[in-house]
Amino acid sequence: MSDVWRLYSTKVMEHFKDPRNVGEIENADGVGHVGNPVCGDIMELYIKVDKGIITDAKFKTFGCGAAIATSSMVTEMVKGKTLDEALKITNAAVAEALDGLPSVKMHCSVLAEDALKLAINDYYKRQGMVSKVVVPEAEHDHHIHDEEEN
Amino acid sequence: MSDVWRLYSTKVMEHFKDPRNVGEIENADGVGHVGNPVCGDIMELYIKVDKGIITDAKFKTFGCGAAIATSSMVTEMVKGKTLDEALKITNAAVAEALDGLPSVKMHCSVLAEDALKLAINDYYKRQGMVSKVVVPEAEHDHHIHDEEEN
Amino acid sequence: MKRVYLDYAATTPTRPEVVEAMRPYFTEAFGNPSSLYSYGQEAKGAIETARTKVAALINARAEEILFTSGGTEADNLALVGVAYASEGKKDHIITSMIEHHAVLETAKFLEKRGFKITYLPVDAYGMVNPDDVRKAITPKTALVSIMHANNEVGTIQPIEEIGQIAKDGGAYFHTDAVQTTGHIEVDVNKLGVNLLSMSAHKLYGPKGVGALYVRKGTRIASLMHGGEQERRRRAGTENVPGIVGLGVAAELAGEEMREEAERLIGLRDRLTQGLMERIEHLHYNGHPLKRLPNNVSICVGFIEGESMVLNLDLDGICVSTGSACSSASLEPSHVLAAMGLPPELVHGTLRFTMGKWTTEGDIERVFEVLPKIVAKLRAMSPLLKSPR
Amino acid sequence: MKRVYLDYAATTPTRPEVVEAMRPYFTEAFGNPSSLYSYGQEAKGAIETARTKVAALINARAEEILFTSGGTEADNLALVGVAYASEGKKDHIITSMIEHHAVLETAKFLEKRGFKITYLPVDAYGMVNPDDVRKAITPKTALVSIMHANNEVGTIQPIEEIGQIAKDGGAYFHTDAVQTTGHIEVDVNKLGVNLLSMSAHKLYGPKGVGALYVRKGTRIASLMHGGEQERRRRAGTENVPGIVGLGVAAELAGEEMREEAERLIGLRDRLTQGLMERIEHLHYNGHPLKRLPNNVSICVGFIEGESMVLNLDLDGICVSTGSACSSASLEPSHVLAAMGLPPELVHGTLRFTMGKWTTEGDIERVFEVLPKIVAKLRAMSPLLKSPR
Ligand SMILES: Cc1ncc(COP(=O)(O)O)c(C=O)c1O
Ligand SMILES: Cc1ncc(COP(=O)(O)O)c(C=O)c1O
Repeated sequence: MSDVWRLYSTKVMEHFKDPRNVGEIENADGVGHVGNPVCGDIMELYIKVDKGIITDAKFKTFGCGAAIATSSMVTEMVKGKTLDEALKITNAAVAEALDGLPSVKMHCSVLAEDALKLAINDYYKRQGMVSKVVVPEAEHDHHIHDEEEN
Repeated sequence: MSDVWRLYSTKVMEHFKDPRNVGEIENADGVGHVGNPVCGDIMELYIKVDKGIITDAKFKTFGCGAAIATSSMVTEMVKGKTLDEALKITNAAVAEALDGLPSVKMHCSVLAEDALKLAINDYYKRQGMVSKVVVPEAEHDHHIHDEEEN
Repeated sequence: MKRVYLDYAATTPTRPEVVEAMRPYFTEAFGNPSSLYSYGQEAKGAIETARTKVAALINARAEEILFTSGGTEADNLALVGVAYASEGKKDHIITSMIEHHAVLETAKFLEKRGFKITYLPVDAYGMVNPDDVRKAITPKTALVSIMHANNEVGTIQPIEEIGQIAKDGGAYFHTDAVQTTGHIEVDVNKLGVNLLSMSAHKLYGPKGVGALYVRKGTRIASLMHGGEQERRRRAGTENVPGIVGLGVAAELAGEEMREEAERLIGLRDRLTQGLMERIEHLHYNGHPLKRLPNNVSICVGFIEGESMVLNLDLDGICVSTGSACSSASLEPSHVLAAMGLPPELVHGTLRFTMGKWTTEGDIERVFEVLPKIVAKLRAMSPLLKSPR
Repeated sequence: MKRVYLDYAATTPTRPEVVEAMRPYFTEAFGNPSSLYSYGQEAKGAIETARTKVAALINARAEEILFTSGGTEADNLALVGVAYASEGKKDHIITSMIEHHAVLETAKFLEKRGFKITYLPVDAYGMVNPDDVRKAITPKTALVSIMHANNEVGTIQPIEEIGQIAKDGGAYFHTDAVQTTGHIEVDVNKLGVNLLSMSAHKLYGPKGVGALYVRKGTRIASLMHGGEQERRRRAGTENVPGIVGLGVAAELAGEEMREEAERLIGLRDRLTQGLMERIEHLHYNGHPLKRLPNNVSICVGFIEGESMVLNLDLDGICVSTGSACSSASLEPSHVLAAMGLPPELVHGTLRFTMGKWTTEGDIERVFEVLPKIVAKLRAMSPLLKSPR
């Protein structure tokens, strides 16, 4: 309660200060790329997959504190998960794992979810498992504005 | 300069605190009555005239600080003056004698001038000197609003 | 000469606790609340704490409190904000003839811009009749704005009843609670208001800050355009020390209000009675029961208000003629005129309003001084003919 | 950890002398300036003294100064006041794309209400071309509003020239001098303005108070309706301590400004040069010569502003991305966009603004800390591909 006015939760700041899994994976099995310079956030997510399980994940992000923290968090969350489990990770789950995000920053969690989905799709494509590829949700408008006026 | 923000000058406050010539003159030679309860100021001016000279003047006033001070001042100013001299006393002269009045209160000095003119007219009428009677200026609108916007 | 201040309705001194609470926000925690760094966020935190305190005082939620530069801005925002947000759909506003100028002049402004305003009359006690609201309300009515208690005569209006009527009529309801907040119970839910104005300097907070309560879901347009402060509803760098001051003042008022009101009612009734006993030709203004705990308003027959105020001032007593705002103006009180008082009585009004530092001794001093002043001025009055 | 505050353009701490000067007006001389008694008149006197001081700082006359609740209100009042006063005769306003939101959003508000607004472009330095004003002005132009210096990039506009064009075109001229008043010379006669906005908290005065200069004869409508304060042009009980604070801050600024500006220019140039030497891929924003003495604005390639600000904050350094007002918002700076910068650079802006308590040591600290942060973030950036 006492800190509701802070832009970011302690958890967000932890991941921002000391982001986990920064970098690229040399021979990644899937890569997801979302965002663009105009909207101010770009995220690249790399995954390594072994027998349907994500064994490693890394990211590179250009963006605000929330973009970096969600990138860090989503890479943490997917490690050790099956692809099906990973596909169930929603932006809300990422935000929640970070003890919440300010509403103006929720689009960053959407970005993280989309990057993950794209990386998994990329993996399926590379594997020729085209039937598994879900409609990519990325590249829609990531700016979820704070509609909650009044 | 340092006191421009005060509503009233020291002189106004002196006359307000200790008004001169309060009261009625029992056998006045002329009486001027101006103002009405609606506008919030009523002034009655009594004069005693001897050989064309105002030998005494008194007033009764219902009104604000400026109304009381101008009444007091005008009675002081007319004493010893000839009627012709007294008729030349303008509202500006009364205000000046009081070291100025705030613009919203200038109407009080008009009231004082009018009360004096009416008292003198009253004297002329009583004396049958109808030719001397000037058009009474009183009972017009005493509310000179502060037009000096901007 | 000890000063006797009896004009708490015009403004109150800022409590020492409040000044103390404000102090760090000038020099130490001076950051801009919109800044990203923790230093600015701390200032933001101070604002949010104040918001919670103000909300608590009126039984609202923190996010329903919007800080303004004072009661006047709160009133302006309520009226203009609702009017502009309703434009094209509704064009009618109901208010009363005894509102503060901050409401009345804003209503006149809107009238010039094409809105239709109904100014309801009041009875001899200064009370609005809820039936009049019922009759005036139409499907085109965007807003009903009736003040909680009148600043000149202290009459408390039947807000709950009017609130229900507004609600049934599908109109928003605003009350100017500048004179009541922190002094008597103000509960936005009991009162049934959508909007409520308050001002810090009337409850021992600093001048230059106030608040508008805006019930969740109430649509208002902005008055001040620019930055995204106050959830985009009031632009401008926040007056952080002022807001902190309002918060602390609200908190303290909540704690002390009940007891203080009782004490003031004692002083009020003593002053009323004592004046009646000592001075002839007095007219008592406002409702005898439904009135503010600290307000005594009288008309003194045959003499004029300003001359009494100035004479009292010479004896160190501060009181007001009508409302402070109109003290320097020529216009006689619109409130007393609406109550049907004849002009000469209206011009002879005195308003005593008591507060935290008012003592029995202050009242005694009035009893000592005022009758002499009245006698002096009556001796000067052309309205009171001495028998010859 | 010693805090290094480099965001003086967002807000300044209130000087101790100012806080001290304000203090008596909270608790002792707390009267309502509209009151008749001497006690209220004393507060009125304090306001008038402050008015004289503020006027002196900008070479105006006291009666041309109108106190407001801040720079935002001053800007709103200037635009809305002129627009409403001109309504039916003139309906056009010229402003620029790089104004503060307090001007831009007000212009948009007026646009919705039927006024026509021309938003002039700027060059790569953020400079308005006076010829563009000349081309845009018509007999229907009520107001030209161009800021004195830009709050984000520090560019100082050719106000005198524009003022002459406005005058020749029969339009009023307003300048938002919130960033310049008390920092560089502001002379309303040299600048040729009808209206000029300032804000106390940008010149070591308190938050929540500002002023609008209104040249004698300039017709403006009111924004805040109610009492007769400020010669009927700004209703609401005056923020007496705040106004006193602005007065003292203005007086001190007038005395110290020249020397302080020189000192700041030294620090500014040192910081600019030092950053250029230490960090690659920097883009320098704003005009190199016609700029505020205290402003350094840069874009850091390949990384984003907020993440730099937050990292600097972790090391106790307070700076801003764009303007403080938009820091918490998503929108990239409209100023840098208008200057033609590509979006990814716009997103990588840092603004350092120095002031009274900035030392050489503070600059050194930036040199120590920022390059490491840039390196860390660049290592994370997908825009900067590591050679494989
Ligand atoms: C009932 C009422 N409404 C509004 C106001 C205006 O509030 P402020 O003085 O904060 O502008 C006042 C006080 O002057 C008041 O008494
Ligand atoms: C150029 C400019 N204009 C207007 C404002 C708004 O002033 P205030 O913060 O006093 O509302 C600011 C500061 O935020 C500014 O920098």
